[in-house]
Formats: sequence, C-alpha cells, structure tokens
Amino acid sequence: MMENIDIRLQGEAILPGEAITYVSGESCGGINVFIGTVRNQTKGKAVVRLEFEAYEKMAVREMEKIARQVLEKWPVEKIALHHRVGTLYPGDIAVVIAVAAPHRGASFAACQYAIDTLKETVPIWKKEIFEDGEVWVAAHP
Amino acid sequence: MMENIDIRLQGEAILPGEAITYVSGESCGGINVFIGTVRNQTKGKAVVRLEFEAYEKMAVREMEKIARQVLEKWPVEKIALHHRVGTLYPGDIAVVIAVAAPHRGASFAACQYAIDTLKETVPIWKKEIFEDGEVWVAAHP
Amino acid sequence: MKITLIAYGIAKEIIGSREISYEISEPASVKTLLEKLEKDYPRLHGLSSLRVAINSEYALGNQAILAMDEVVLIPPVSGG
Amino acid sequence: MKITLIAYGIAKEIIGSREISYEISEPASVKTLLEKLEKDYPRLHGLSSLRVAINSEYALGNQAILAMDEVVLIPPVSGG
Repeated sequence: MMENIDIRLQGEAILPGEAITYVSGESCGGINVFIGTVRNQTKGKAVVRLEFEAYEKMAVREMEKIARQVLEKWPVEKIALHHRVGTLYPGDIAVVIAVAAPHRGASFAACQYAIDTLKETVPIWKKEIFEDGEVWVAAHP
Repeated sequence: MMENIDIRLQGEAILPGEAITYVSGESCGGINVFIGTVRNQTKGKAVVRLEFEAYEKMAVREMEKIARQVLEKWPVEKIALHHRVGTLYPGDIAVVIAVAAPHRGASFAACQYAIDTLKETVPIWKKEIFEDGEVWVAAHP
Repeated sequence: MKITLIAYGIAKEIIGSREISYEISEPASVKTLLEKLEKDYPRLHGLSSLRVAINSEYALGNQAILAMDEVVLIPPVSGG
Repeated sequence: MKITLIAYGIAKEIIGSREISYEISEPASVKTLLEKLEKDYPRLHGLSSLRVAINSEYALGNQAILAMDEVVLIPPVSGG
C-alpha cells in the first residue's frame, strides 16, 4: 500500500535532498519539487517564529491519502511528502513535496495538486509569533 | 542585470541543492524546483547514454533571457537555471531550474514556463545512444 | 454521555485544554455536538470553519458519535 | 562572399564539420543561405526545423548576413 510513497512528519529540520533522492530513479524523466519555507513577514509585519502543531495520526493518514490520489490520477512513479512540526524560524523549511514522473507535465500538475490539497485537508496548524502578539494562521475570516 | 539570476552550463554533475540554496531566502514562501533526469528508455528502447552539446555562448544568453522574462512576468525573487553538457547516463541530472517566490502559485507557473521555454529556445542538443544505434532527439518530424 | 474531546490549534486555546471530558445528550451527532460547543464556547463561532474528526477521519454533520470514539475538533488547517 | 558557418547537433553531422568556410552570393540573407544549403546538403531539408543564429541571436529570414558575422546553424533543439 505504501509502495512508492514516503510520508514524514518530523520535528527535525527537513532536507530537500532526502525527498529528491527517494523519488529519483532511472525510469523517470522529470521531478518536480515544492519547498515551502517560513517567510520573514506577513502583510508587512515581521515574523519572529512559527509554531506548528499536528494531529499527528490523522495528518499522516491525510498525507497518505493525497499521495495515493496522486499515484491514481497521474502517471507518477514516486512521491515524497515531508512536513515539519515544532518551532520554525524565517527561512526554515516547513514542507517538501517531491514527485517523479516519466514526463514533466505530470510532475508539475501532481506536485501542485499535492500541496494545494495538503493545505486544505491535512490537520496541521501554525501560529505566527510577532514582536507584539501572535495569530493562528487562517483561523478567522 | 544578472541580479537574482544564476545561470550555469556545466560539464560536472549538477547538484540540485546548489540551485535550491541560491534561490532560498527569508522573504520567499515557496520554491519550485524542476529536475530533468536521463531516462533509461525511449519508446521501450534501452538508452545506454546521452551526449549533450551546446552552442555555449548563445545557450547562456538564451537561459538569461528566460530568467529575465520570469522575473518580469511573475513576482519571483530569484531563479537558477543549471544545465549539464557532455556525456550523461540514465539517472543523471540534465537540468535543474529553481524558482523562489513569495507565494507558491507563482513559483509553479514560473518554473514550468522556464523549462518549457528552455526546451524550445536554448541551443542545446542531445543524442541518444542505444545498443544498436543513435539518434539526435527531435531532429526529424 | 461523556466523551473525550480533543482540540488543536485555536480550538485548543478556546477550549482551554488539549483534551476535555465533555457531556453531550444522546443520540449524539456531529451536528448536535457542534451546536452545544458553540453555546458553551461562543468564540468557536467566529472561526472560518470548524470540522470534527471521528477516529482520524473527517466526519459529516449527521454522523453519530459513540462514547468510545476519538472526537477531535479541527479548526481551519494551515499546514504547508 | 565567404562566410564561416558553424553547425551543431545533427546539422554538424550533415555538414560534416563543426565549422566550414562557405561561399554565398551577395546580397546574402538568412533565406538565401538556407536555400543554398538545402541544395548542397539535401538532408538538411528533412529536419523538423532549421534556424540560423547570427552573432548569438536567432535571425529572421530576411536578415542580411555580413562577412564578419558569426553564422550558426540551429537544428531542432533538445535540451532539458
């Protein structure tokens, strides 16, 4: 079931090379990688740090669902989704998604689908900490 | 003129981490990376190796043009285009494009534009070597 | 019926704890749970969305809640 | 007028050399160059496309060619 899928939810720093190495292979011609990093500002306000928390058991299941959907919908050979939890600072990597496919079009479309869906369905939350306060991202309209 | 643009045409192996490190920064939230690798078969025929040659001076200029177009067309902070020349084997990396943007949508669109345009305009040619012959890719209709 | 209610993100802050024991009347569904919660914790009403997961799966409004279920409040997610 | 003609990829194989000295009649344009080349090297006619770069820029058909120009034959590119 988990063949060709590498899901990680980790407290340690994410290394993009690990996702890239996982999906690489001689039968694929294109690898698309998305790396989400912590920005140093939100709407002009300096971000001090971000705190990520996850409902871990379900987050891993939802990431697995996304990966399986990708393998069903596109001619994709392998996919890796690595997400960080804990305290992150500007420039740190929050998420890496790597998708390998025989042809590049599928790798782009599948990777974009994976990050778009992750942001909608995976139970992970981040709180932005500013000099003068904090806010749970996207919590309020 | 070449600020925020890193172009390389190189005989040595491409390391994706170098393009990713170049574009990374605290003001960007999304990095999209495309890695083009050598497939071990073309239409079912086993590929022994690929030989890439470039009209180097013009290839670098055309890659620079693509990078400048990307910076004009999308809110992109930095872009790296690294292309290999010489003899490559299945699994080797032929090209890496990394694009960093404040938001992910632009990073995907810009990276896809860059690789699509590179394949149309940059004077680089590859010859596929099979067990029983060789062919210049895309040379004939 | 007493259930164990788990909350994350801003929902945890509003409820005041990661995990609380919470009394709901039977028959209980996601809908009746959310209605009671929004009365007891009016700030939940101001969220962009509030979903419930039962046993690690998103639940529909008419889904029944049983005493042994793992019931988790999912405020707007913001991973990535 | 003699020009130096440079060729890459399959065009180099058809011409037989990376660089040849090639005689063209004046006034010379990209179009007249390509017409003469396809007569002298009929296999060029079978390519999916054949472009000419002058001084490292793609040239249009009516563009003039001068003796000191760097003239390069660009068969279908296949980078990436």
